[in-house]
Amino acid sequence: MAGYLGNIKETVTSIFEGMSVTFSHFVRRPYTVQYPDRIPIPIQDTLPFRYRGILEVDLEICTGCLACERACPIDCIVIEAVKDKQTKAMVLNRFDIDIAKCMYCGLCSEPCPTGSIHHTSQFEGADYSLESMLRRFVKAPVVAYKPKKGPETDPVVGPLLDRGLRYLDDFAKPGGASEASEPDEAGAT
Amino acid sequence: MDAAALHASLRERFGDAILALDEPAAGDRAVRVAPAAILEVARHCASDPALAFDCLSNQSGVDYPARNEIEVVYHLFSYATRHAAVLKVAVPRDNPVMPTVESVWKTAIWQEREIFDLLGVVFEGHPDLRRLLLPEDWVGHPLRKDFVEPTEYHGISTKRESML
Amino acid sequence: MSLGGFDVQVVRESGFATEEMTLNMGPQHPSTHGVLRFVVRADGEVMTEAVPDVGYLHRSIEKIAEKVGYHGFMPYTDRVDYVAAMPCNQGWAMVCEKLAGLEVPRRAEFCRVIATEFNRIASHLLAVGSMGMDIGAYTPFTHALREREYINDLLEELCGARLTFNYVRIGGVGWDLPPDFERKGLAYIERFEPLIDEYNSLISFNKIYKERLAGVAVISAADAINYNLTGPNLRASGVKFDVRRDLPYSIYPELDFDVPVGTGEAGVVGDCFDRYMLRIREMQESCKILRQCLRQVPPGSVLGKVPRKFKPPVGDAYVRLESARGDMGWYCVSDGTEYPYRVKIRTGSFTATSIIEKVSRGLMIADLIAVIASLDLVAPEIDR
Amino acid sequence: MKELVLSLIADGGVLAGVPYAVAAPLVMLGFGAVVVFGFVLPIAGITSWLERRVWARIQSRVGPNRVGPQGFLQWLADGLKNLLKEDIIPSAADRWLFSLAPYLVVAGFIATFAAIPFAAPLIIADLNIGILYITAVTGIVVVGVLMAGWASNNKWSLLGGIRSAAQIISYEIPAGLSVFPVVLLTGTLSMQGIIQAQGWAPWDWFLFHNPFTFVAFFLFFVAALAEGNRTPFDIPEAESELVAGFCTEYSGMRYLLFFLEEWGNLYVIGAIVTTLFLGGWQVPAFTENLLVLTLVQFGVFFLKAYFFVFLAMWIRATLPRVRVDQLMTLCWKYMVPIAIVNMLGTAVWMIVVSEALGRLVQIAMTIAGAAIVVLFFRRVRFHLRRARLQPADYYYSPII
Repeated sequence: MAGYLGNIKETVTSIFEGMSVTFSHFVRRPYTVQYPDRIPIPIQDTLPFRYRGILEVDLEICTGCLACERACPIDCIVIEAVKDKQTKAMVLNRFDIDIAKCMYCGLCSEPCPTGSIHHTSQFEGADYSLESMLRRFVKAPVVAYKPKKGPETDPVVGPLLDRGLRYLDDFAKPGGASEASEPDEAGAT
Repeated sequence: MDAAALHASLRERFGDAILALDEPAAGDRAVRVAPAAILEVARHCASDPALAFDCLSNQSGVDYPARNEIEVVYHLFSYATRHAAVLKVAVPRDNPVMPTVESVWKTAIWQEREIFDLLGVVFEGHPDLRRLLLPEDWVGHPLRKDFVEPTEYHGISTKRESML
Repeated sequence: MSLGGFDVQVVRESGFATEEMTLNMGPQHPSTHGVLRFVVRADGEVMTEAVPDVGYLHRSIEKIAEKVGYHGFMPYTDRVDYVAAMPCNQGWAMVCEKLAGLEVPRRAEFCRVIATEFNRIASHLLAVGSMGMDIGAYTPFTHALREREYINDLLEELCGARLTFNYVRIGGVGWDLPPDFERKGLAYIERFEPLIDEYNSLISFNKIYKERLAGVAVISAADAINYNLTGPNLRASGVKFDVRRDLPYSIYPELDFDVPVGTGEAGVVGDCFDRYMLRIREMQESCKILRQCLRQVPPGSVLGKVPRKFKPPVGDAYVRLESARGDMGWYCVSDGTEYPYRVKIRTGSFTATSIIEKVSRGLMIADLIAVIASLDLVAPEIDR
Repeated sequence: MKELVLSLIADGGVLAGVPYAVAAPLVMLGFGAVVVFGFVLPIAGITSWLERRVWARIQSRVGPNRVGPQGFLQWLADGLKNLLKEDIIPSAADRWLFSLAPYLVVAGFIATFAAIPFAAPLIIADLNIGILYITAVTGIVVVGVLMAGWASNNKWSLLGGIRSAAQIISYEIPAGLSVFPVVLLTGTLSMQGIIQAQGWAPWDWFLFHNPFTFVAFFLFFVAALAEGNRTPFDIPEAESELVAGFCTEYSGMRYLLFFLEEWGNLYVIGAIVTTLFLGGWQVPAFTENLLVLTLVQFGVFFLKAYFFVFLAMWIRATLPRVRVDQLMTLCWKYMVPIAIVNMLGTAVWMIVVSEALGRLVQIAMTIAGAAIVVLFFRRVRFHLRRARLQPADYYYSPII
């Protein structure tokens, strides 16, 4: 009998308690936001600096070293860089990223020497066709960027390089921030 | 318990059924056991109070086409004494048949089904040896090194045109 | 006569035979946590057996490992268990480090533990939230997910992703703690801990909820060990074993935390309620660990020197670590090249699924849902 | 109703000259149509919208707020959408039964409105067996649900249908038995009669009449929730177990009809509880104007009834679902014995307790009821404080 009444008592009190918790939520502000149109600032602007959104390439500072292509575990980056016989400069003929395949792991942007390939805070990538997911960054062959000895003076390249290096600084460096990343022993494959 | 000590004690009991101690350059040392003896060894490992391996932590298979062998690896653990050991059993690739340890550790039911599915090792005496992860009508065992992916499955192509 | 217990009794009079019904539960069923299928044979509401059929989420991750190399496999480990990706990351890094004999910088170990423990809370929140949902209470789920979002925000700040982190690197971690992370983390824990109590008063101690879970699908300690149940599922059966404490790795030996075990507070030791309650207790323990870690992160580098072409010596290694779903085993065979020769991931959900066939006999169909939720199955982790 | 008909056929009325035998059914049908289309259908729809909003607030969400002001027209949009959707009848289903089942369900639910009062003069038919009639016609719903479960030719549906049949039939008993204390006290089964036996003040309500009616109120409400397939007794459709239970195979308008029943039925529950225990439309006689008085009575009755609709939503957002065997245990081991004790207790009470003592008990119980409400809000305040909320976390307005 005690168990019988105890059950009734426990049922009533625990439901009473639960109902008081749910009622207390009537005076709390909802935590969700009304994406995408009823928000004070776009979500993209609220994302942290390290956010790994859709990849972007700043061709102006791409050195054509193919480090990203090699690092990609899923082979969604294809670069064609040839050495111009006369000028001895690398010429980029092709730099394609298949965003449909990309898994946003960030392994490509880590070895980049200039921060040219980097993740943006864009994430709204839905589209109607697979073809439109293919990002072709090189429209016409361009000469790859060659790092200068001194500080960058070009007004276009300078800010881009600054941003790129700042992006790189955020990654952990082997053995601490002071040491540069290891030279790649493999070279171009 | 140290792998060498375990090897010695097992050797003492089972004699030639216990093969050499496997000492790789890196990682864990393992006791090699002849396929036919594995059930007896497993029973002993589980029931012997000094060993008391009450848990089969992991069972996996590795294909070695160069040696023409498939190696089934048993990672044992004892909750009673908190020690671990590794047993390795090599079976020939063309006829990979060995006894099941399901009667000793029930977790082997699924682990062995997975190994059967992915590597094609047949565990004799297993109560329910069916494919686990792959469809029943799948041909081949994908984790074998010489496995070639079929070009289609039920008329569905397994290749996707790369856009790159 | 016990009027108190709601025990299941199936009384079959002779001559009253009913036809057995085969029910196909899943792969598209609202509460099979991903795509998991059960072939249920039921006599009315009472199941005679429930046979799990897995493999709908098999993505051959172990085979992929043989093709992508040691560094390149890290993002794939996120997909092994996307609810708790951080321990998977760490497991892969640990097995590689064991093969190559690498030392991890101390600060990196702190980063790993902080990230993993945050991820453990997030994963347990999802587990206890979906537990409520499967039992039929919808509010706890949104409350749990609300708190999980804050953890996702923190981890996003740490590594740039909310789910598939790819944070840990072989030999360290990919990013250092962002500025002000310690303060934000501590502030979150301050906020989160009272909400666990609120959550308990909302659902955990509810009489209906207790009755639904207490005494259902009792797993004895011997069975749990024999079927190699791990983590919370094992501890709920009364086995006081936690890889973090008993096979210590990383900086866990320096930290002070308890290992909660199932006490059978609502029914029998090892029932669904114990498994559920254990996750709540573990969240509290994780808060304790986090509070210690965040207060004493040492300075220094977070990534050791690891060659880009990582070639561990020939050999094989097996490491175990405590993931959110328990003891996770990583077995890696190296043949000295830059590609792993064989990788095997033994996950907590895999072994937990194998016991369902045994425990489900004689339960009701509604209990099967509770069992799935209480074992905290995550379908991709079963299939890999 | 009779006065209304008489006034209409009197000289100068709209139906002047029509014999009473013809006018009475006409007026009833007309009023019935107004009730169904002007009240029942919108109330079911609005309840669906409100339920989603209430849920959302409890769950820290916003809820539907895009169609119309605060999403108020969401129910119309959903209704239209479902009307336009393809009506799929599975090829293996029993066509006739499958098509018929939703109508049976809705018919059983709408028929209850014939005996539900809205105000002193507003009731379609003040049957002298009113409460008995309502208990009886809700039984038709079971037939519809069972039919839907069977005709779908789907195992999940069948399980849902069978569960529903077992559940509703079992809970008829505690529901019926908890009506008896009130019937004993009033000596009538008529809905208006029961209301007239109470007063406007809380201490005149049967809820606070004596401890037995107080318990009967909770028993009846719980049993009514179970009959209405509401959480914690929503096992026939148990989303996480049976996919969608008996309505798994339904789509479009037929699917919507089941939910029309579910949401509309909430109001029926509220109305019956209000009638039996909360004094119905009783208001102080503050005016002579019959129209104003009727409107106020209607408003009071509606608010009381709708409070229970809100309570059902709130319960649904709080409680988990019971298991089938626990449902039966709760019914047969707990509710039926207690209901029988209640009935006997009320009978004894009526004989033993003197009027003066009864009056004292009524007042004491009213105070106790108020104390429970106060205690409740103290717990709410406790939870708010424990959550360590910042000022920004508080938000009192329902408008988002």
